[in-house]
Amino acid sequence: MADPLLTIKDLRIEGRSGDDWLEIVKGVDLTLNRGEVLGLIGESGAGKSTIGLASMGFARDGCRISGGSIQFDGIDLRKASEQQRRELRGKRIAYVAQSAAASFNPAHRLIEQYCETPVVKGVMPRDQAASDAVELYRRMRLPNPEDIGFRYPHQVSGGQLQRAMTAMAMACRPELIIFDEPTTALDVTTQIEVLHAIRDIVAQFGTAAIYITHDLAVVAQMADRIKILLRGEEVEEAETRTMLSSPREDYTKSLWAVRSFAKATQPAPTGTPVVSVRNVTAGYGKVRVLENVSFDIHAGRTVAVVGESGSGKSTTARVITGLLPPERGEVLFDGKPLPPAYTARTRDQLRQCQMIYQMADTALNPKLRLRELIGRPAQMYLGLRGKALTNRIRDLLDLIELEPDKYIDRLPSELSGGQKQRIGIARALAAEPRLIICDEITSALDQIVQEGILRLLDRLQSEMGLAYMFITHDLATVKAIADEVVVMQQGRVIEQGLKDEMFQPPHEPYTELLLSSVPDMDPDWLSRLLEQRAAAG
Amino acid sequence: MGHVWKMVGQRLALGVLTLFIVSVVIFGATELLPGDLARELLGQSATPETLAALRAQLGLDQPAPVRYWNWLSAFLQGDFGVSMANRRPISDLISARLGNTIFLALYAAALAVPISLTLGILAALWRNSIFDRAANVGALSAISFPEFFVAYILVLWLAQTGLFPSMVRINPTTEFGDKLYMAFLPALTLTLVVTAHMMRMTRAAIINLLASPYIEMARLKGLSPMRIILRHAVPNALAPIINVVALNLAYLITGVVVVEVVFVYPGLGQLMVDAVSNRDIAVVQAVALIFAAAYVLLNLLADVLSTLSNPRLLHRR
Amino acid sequence: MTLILYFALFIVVSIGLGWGFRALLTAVTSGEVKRAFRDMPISASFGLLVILIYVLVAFLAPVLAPFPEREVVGARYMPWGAPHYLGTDSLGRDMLSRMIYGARNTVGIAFATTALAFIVGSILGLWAATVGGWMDQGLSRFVDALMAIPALIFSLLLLTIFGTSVLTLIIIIAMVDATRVFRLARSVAQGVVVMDYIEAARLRGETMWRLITREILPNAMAPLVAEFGLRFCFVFLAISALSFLGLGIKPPTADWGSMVRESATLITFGDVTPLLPAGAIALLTVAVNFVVDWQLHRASGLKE
Amino acid sequence: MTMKPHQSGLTRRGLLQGATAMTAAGLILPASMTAARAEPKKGGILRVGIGHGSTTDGMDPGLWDNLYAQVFAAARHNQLIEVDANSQLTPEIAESWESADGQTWVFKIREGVSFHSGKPVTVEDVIASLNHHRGEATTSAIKPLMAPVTDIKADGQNVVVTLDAPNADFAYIMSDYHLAIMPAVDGKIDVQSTDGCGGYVVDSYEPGVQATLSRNPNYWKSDRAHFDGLELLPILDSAARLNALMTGSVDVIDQVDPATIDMLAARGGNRILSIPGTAHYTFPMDSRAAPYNDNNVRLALKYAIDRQELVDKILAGHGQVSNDNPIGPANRYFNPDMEAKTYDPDKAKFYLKEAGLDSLDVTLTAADAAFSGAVDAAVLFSETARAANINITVDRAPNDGYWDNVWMKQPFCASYWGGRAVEDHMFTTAYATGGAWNDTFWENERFMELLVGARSVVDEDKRREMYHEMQHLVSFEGAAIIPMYNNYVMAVADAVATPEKISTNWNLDGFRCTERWWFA
Repeated sequence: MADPLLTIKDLRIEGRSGDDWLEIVKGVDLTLNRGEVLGLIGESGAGKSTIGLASMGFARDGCRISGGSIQFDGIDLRKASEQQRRELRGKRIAYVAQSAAASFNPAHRLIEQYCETPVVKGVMPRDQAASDAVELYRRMRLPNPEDIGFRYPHQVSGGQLQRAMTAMAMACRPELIIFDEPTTALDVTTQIEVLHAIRDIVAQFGTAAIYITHDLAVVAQMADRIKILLRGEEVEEAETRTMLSSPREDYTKSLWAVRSFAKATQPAPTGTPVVSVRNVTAGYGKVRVLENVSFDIHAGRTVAVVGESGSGKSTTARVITGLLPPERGEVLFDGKPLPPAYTARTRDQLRQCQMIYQMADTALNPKLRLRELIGRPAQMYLGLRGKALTNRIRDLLDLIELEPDKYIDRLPSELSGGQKQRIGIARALAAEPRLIICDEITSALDQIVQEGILRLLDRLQSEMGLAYMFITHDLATVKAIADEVVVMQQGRVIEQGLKDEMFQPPHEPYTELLLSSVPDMDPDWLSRLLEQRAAAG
Repeated sequence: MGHVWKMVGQRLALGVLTLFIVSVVIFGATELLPGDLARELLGQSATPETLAALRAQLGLDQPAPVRYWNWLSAFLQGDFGVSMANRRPISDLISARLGNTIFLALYAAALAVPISLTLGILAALWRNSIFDRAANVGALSAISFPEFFVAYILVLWLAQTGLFPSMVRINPTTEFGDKLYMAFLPALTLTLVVTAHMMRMTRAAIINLLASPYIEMARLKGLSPMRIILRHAVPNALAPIINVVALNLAYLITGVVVVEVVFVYPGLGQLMVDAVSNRDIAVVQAVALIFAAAYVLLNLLADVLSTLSNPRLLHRR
Repeated sequence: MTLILYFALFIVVSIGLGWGFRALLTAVTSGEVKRAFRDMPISASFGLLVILIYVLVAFLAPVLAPFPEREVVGARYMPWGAPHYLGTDSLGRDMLSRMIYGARNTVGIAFATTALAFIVGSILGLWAATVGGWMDQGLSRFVDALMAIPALIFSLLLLTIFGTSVLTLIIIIAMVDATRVFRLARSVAQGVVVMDYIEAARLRGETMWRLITREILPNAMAPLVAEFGLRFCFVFLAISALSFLGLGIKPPTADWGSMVRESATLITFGDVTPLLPAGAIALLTVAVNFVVDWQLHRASGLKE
Repeated sequence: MTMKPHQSGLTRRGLLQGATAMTAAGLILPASMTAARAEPKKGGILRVGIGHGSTTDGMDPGLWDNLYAQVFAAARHNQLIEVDANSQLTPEIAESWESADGQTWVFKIREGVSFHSGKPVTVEDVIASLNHHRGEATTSAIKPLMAPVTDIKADGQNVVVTLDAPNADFAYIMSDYHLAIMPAVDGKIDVQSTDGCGGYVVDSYEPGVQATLSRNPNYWKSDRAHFDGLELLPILDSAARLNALMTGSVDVIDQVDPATIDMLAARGGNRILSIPGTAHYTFPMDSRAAPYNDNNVRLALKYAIDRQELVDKILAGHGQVSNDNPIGPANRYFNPDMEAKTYDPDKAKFYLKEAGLDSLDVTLTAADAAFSGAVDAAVLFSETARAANINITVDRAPNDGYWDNVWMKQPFCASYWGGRAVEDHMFTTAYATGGAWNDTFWENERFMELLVGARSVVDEDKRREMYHEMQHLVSFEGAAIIPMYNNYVMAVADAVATPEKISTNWNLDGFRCTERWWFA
């Protein structure tokens, strides 16, 4: 084989934290041959995106490449001038960002943005670039390839944008593309199409790629080799199949084991449900969002509400909490109807039902310390003051496995993502509720952290007999924690029942689609699925 | 485009409401002013008989709501009325001055907008450079002096040396070139006053966007910094820039009394102040409504332009 | 030529003072504060120093001023020199003492006005954003209408109606200015009230007052503080503009705006007397703006 | 901006007989012309920057109330009678006048005078112009002056005016600037018209902006109105007025800021005209209200003011100290022998003690609308008074509405009088019991006795004696503090030539700078 396309040796990158520079990439080596796809895997903070950008000779603001060498096709990117590096970018090395919706400039049409690089770099004139774009859009299986380029980014769906961005990256036929978590922000069903398109186009042009993700199952479909990173250091690197079948390091093994947690199956519930949603129809103004939704949640049980974005999961939660009074139908609590608007509910009714939000960052007032964040519900609902209050706060911190002495006077900004989500749990617990609504609370977290949170919730449920309503789009999470499942689509409940029943065929077609779209840790899963679907459709 | 027209329609309706509130507020305020027009016209020589006669002649003897209603109904029929003080049609009084005011505002804007946008864009491009800091400090200093003081300094430097006239004598027949020459000092004064605000806003609006993923994308596409700013940042920063320009344009139309006084410029601000001190309520109302209308329309224009500049709002899905 | 020389000298001295003051601040502080000061640009340091000096002068005016505020101590327009280091004004009062007392009056009144405008404007703005609905709409439309009336002319009208005592001056300018604060506070709060933690607090059953003071206000504080600085400058300039039009602070109270106005005609003859109070106004507004700039920069969290 | 109206000031000479005055004028005029620096030359456009004038200025002669309106009116109109630079009555549209009994006055209207429109000036025009200011419905400011007129009728080329009682001073009134002669249609004048029979024809007028006029080619006075044209500009800001003169944008400005007079003079290219007149600044006290109802308190205040300092600082020396005397040194019966009241805190304290007081707290309301520098003057007053245990709080009122809300409403305030050339006029207007503008509400029997008596006394010495005593009464028992007489201070470009004698009666040469001055 010829010389490798990209050779990175002992790469060190520092990031500024206040006045100090901290090393965030600590001596990583990387070699990539032409036409090869390398998967970079790690939790957030592992430095995978930073390495990806560094292979373009680029460091984000607040970061600097402090050591090592980056050789791209014989050019030392660290020694090259900014002018030279700029010349390479876009033309010979391209980049596909995590969120295409945010990375396309909202002010210009897709095709304008496609043509920009080839025209500015002098690769081809605009006319040619435009017809080339249509061709690539077609190959990426975008609908209406002739017209879609004339749309603005906001007029195109996320999955299509991600494909359009891949097409844009291909515009100059680069030798190397960096894919930085291109499907993380997408629904599972959309993810399939994008993965399919990316895999095909990379193969067609023989482009080398670095594929960055935290999702093992995804990388298994895409990469020839996988490199695992932890806190800026390499854990191990191997061929994909080798890595999946026989990981060497403990850390790798623990990653593989994340998906093993599953709640024990419980028998069907009896008695009066804690919350009973009865024939609820609701909407915003004239837009109907929920149509005749009914389900029950019993004490000590978890009901997972599953569906894609826009299916009405969160709206259901808003109806239960009283933020959105329903047009028709009602919500019963312990068999008694709740006032539709939260403003009309008594303080005790408010206390009984607590909520944990998806984004802990926006759910915790950034200006308040944990003492007040957690203590406030206890103070309000239970009338605790002074010493008693402090003790209660400390107990709650113990409960969520944070050392009280260390954390009680911190601000949310001084916590990690998982810790913030634990504070959200503690705040809900402080009210001593009967029901906790968890709205996508793990979707922003890494898998290992996710598992910790799920185990915590499970433990609390068995200790306190709490009822959970668990909103999620991640079926793995459903498998892990749910007792019962409610599947929603376009504001309607299309299927509901016990978890075990739900995961057994036969399914409603939509449930089937959802279930089959969840990637498996099998390198052949995608190919097989596509074959099956082709055969079926 | 349909929803843009709908927005324009809604905003115009709101604007009419705003104007109505303004007219009530101004009328109420003028009612509270001590003394009335008759008193002002007769001054010290007022006797009860002459006052009563003049009040009857001017219609000031009617109760306030009746006068407001009379004024409003005439106004709605397009009749601004006549100045109570000198019996001239208010439309005549205002039209020439409105032209002057708009001329000065546009003149100052024509100087200030290109300067401040250029400076703002360059400051964003070379952020934290000496240029950026000097432009910032210079702009801050310019807005830190009282307007009349800036005006006097300019007169000292540029008028007493004979370069430009210290007072503006223009009328409808003045040649355009002469107008530009005569009104240079007031326009320059106003330019100094408004440039800082627009420049800083332009810079801030652009810099705000520099952390966006699409700017990083542009950098990763290997584009030059200038192209990134002009092609990728500016189009998205247009809404706040347009808004600050509109705000300053509104200021240039409505807030320049002091400059008008210093340069003896026959604009609407001076007319309004005169009318207030003479209790010429019809004129006060008319000018206040013109000011309010200018404010409303400029804000509306800014919103429409922002919408047009933003594909998300212009082209709905 | 000499003017440019003096200007350059002034810049150099300012930079030196700013640098020295920053060094002093970093020397006497520690921890987080020290770090904040160390990262402070020289312009902000200079601004802080100037503000500090003004505040000191304002508080210590009776101690610092060599002559009483309003006493006639000599002939009119005496030249600079001992004992009247800045000469005398048109009535023969000591210019230096008037400048010193002017700091107290002008800064004090501007500060009181801005503070009042902020209290009224931000409470109403936060409240409107929090309650929403027709009350918010009604209040906002009314404020919009008031904002459509040019501020200077509106103040002029109101001052003519209610007279020009210091109290009415403060109240009127504060009310006119409060409309601008209202708009800002409302729009900032609208960004905050959509946050999940506000929803959580509402669902918890918090009262409106606590919602505003504990949950919203702390998160709306940064832009409001920055705006406070800018508003302070505008109020300052508005008062001097009103003084120029003859409706500002009443004599014989020493106030810089009126002092500029009284001696403004002298500038025509290149006399520096009006430069002193005008310079004092400008220096303070520049200083405040520098500090605001720094704070805004810090709040925006931009690393560059 | 309201100005207090003034009545015209005239000397008593030649009151009953216009012919005498005419002779006198005939004698004096050539003398004054020879005294001038040069023979007047024709030509040039005179640009006058005036510190008054606003957009809302009206055209109705009954409502002319500021210097701009007055100068503009004088440029385009004539009255029946003119007051010349020596304060003598001079025939204008009235060729001559006479009255046998002081009750019936006959004015002979000059023939061959025409309006700008070409229409000859007729007796009917004169009658309509006078009638505009009298009657029930008139809104004219001089309605009270015209009130005694019971009838005006034509008699050939004469206008016969009948009064309800004899008044030897009636001819003065006909020189009032309000009484412009304007063309009549159906017995009424058109108040919106700018047509007159004066020296200049109005080309354009934009209120508050400018008026342009060109010389009336048919002007009946051949030795007047020398300029080809006029531009009258209201420039309210005093710095702007100065700049306009210094940058050559205007040729004449009025009301030069006292602070800048010396510097302006030193700068060259222009000269200052400082004309002592009868105008004076006053601080009237309400003599009915405590504590001002005690003459000792009034005297204490009068001795607590430093008049010379006020002249030096407020007028920059362009004026004279007044001894609380509304009659100026220019007046014929001026009393120069009164004991001068100099600043004397001890004397003030003495009078306070006489009033049974140790100290005094009063509020003095002032605004620059009263007179330029009134607030500063009040501040200075308060400073000097402190040494006499008198604490004066200065309350600055808004300029707007000052004459409505402060003057004759607040017990102690600032005011000014344009002065009257005729002593009787001055006293009757502002000091007579029950007078409409008696701003001190002062009532003094002896004073009234002298005032009424003097009107019919013919003997000069006797009259002088009576007027001297009246002045003494006003000065030492009256309730007005009159610290100074102010000059009219104007500045003109060097190119502008003025006659040797400039009228002390009104600003800008009796409003007639446009008619009397020329370009050298």
